[in-house]
Amino acid sequence: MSRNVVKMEFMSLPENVALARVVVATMLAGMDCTLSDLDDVKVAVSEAVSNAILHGYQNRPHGRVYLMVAVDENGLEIVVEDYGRGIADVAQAMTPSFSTLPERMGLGFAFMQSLMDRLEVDSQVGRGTRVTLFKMAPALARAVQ
Amino acid sequence: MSRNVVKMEFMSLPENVALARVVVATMLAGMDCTLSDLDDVKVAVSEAVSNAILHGYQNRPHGRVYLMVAVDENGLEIVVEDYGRGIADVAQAMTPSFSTLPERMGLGFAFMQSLMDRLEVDSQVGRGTRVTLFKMAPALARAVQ
Amino acid sequence: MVAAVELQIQRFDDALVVRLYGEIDMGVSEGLRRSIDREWERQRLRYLVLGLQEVDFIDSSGIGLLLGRYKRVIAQGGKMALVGARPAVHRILELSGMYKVMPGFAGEGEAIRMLKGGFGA
Amino acid sequence: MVAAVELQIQRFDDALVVRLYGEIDMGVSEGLRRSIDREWERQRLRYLVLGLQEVDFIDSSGIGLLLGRYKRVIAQGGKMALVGARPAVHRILELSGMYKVMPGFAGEGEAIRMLKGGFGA
Ligand SMILES: Nc1ncnc2c1ncn2[C@@H]1O[C@H](COP(=O)(O)OP(=O)(O)O)[C@@H](O)[C@H]1O
Ligand SMILES: Nc1ncnc2c1ncn2[C@@H]1O[C@H](COP(=O)(O)OP(=O)(O)O)[C@@H](O)[C@H]1O
Repeated sequence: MSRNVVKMEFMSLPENVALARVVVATMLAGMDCTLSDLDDVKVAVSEAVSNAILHGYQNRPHGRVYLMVAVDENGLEIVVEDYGRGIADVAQAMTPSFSTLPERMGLGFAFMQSLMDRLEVDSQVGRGTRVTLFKMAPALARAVQ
Repeated sequence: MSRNVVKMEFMSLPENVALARVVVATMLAGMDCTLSDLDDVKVAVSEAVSNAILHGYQNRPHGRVYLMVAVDENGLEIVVEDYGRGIADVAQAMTPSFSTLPERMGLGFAFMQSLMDRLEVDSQVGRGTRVTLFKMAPALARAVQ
Repeated sequence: MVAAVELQIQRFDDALVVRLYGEIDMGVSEGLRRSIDREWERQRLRYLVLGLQEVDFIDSSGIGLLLGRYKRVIAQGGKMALVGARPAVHRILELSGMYKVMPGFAGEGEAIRMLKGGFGA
Repeated sequence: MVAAVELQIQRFDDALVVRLYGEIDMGVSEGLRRSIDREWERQRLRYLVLGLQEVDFIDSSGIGLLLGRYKRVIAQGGKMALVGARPAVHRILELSGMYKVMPGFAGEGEAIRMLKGGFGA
């Protein structure tokens, strides 16, 4: 499977969560990728982009969200970045069911963690947040198991 | 209809032509847009991106293609840019059935011209090409007619 | 990115069946919340059955929508169930522990019968 | 971005019917060209009918694919027709003047009968 890299920048609008999913799904359509892997990745990217909009930019539409998707024979890497409010305590934020918003359930990071093979979060208060997600190519994943 | 702006950068790979279409189609799905308008725009963006890959970068995969899509109440603007070989004589290039490749038919610019409401081409030899496409929002288009 | 049909609503005796469509994420969940709550308040029934047969994606915003409706229904002494989740959606419902909170059934008829029969108290 | 089924091929006497699927652009046209030409050379028939019933997008790269096949078939003394283009595809075929070069029919049977009957000489 050949290498492809796509970078995107979009406004922090709720409808762009679906756009991010569509881009990742389209890029994966050419890959040797199970349907269930594809479903996993769609949820993970959805969570990361939703967080950038909802938490990073507190639902204001004029923030900029950056998405990078790279596929190659090793797998799929996704980076979601915002220049929003940032996270004070990343370890706490990543704890399942922790959320700073009363109506949310703190499932976002938990989903990213269980649906992807790697999750990294870099954040600085007042500067922004970068979430890196990685999913191994199915052939590699099979070899590892 | 609210404003949305998406910028993308991708490798000059043939499969990314479909990706560009999917992004534009997804952004238009929320718009008050006829199915036939959507089909027109998909063809136009497909031609512009194909040209960037095929002519701009002469089918080499390591070029970078830039796509900007902006929708608002006035309509849809699409900019496709490459930093490839450029066009010596833009007027000649835009003449229907003119092509510098024997197996091509010179239909690309003709399609963009007839399917969109505006087409602008800026190019410099050795620097690259920028194609700007515009389609009026249906409500405006109706008012004009 | 707004689907033409967002939901479909049908009443069976004291059960309100709401069928959802497409992809449930933060882009649509607020609109869905309003539509479902409006209908639930208007009809004032005992059972809420959410039909997920035509839902092909859900994420944590969608889970939040389901849980929010559940809390509301329960607070009013009602009961709620989920129906017909496809594999991709089912997996996320499992992962989120949603089935520990409310029951999931294969069909709407079965869901209504079970709720009425006292299941999911 | 490569669909599982790219084309389907069927022979009716001296006609080769090739049904295409999905979106025909520069990402897939080279692969389609090779498959169609391989089959056409192997079978060595008189008529080539391209079924576009399941094609939902075509651009100038796709038009190039059709015209290239047409030239090849004609050069060998054969005939070619297009079948079943949907509105979006039909529009692009019209715009490109493709129907001035080769005929387009609603159904495969009709296309084969017309070609055999001397149409599209
Ligand atoms: N991009 C971000 N910018 C700022 N804060 C974030 C970001 N992503 C996550 N957070 C913080 O981490 C917490 C946990 O996130 P998550 O697990 O996705 O749950 P939820 O979205 O339900 O709150 C959020 O409540 C928020 O405080
Ligand atoms: N992005 C580009 N970079 C360099 N040359 C281009 C570009 N786009 C178009 N051209 C030139 O303009 C000509 C006409 O383009 P077009 O009408 O799309 O027809 P075709 O792609 O069939 O050649 C091309 O043959 C090429 O020489």
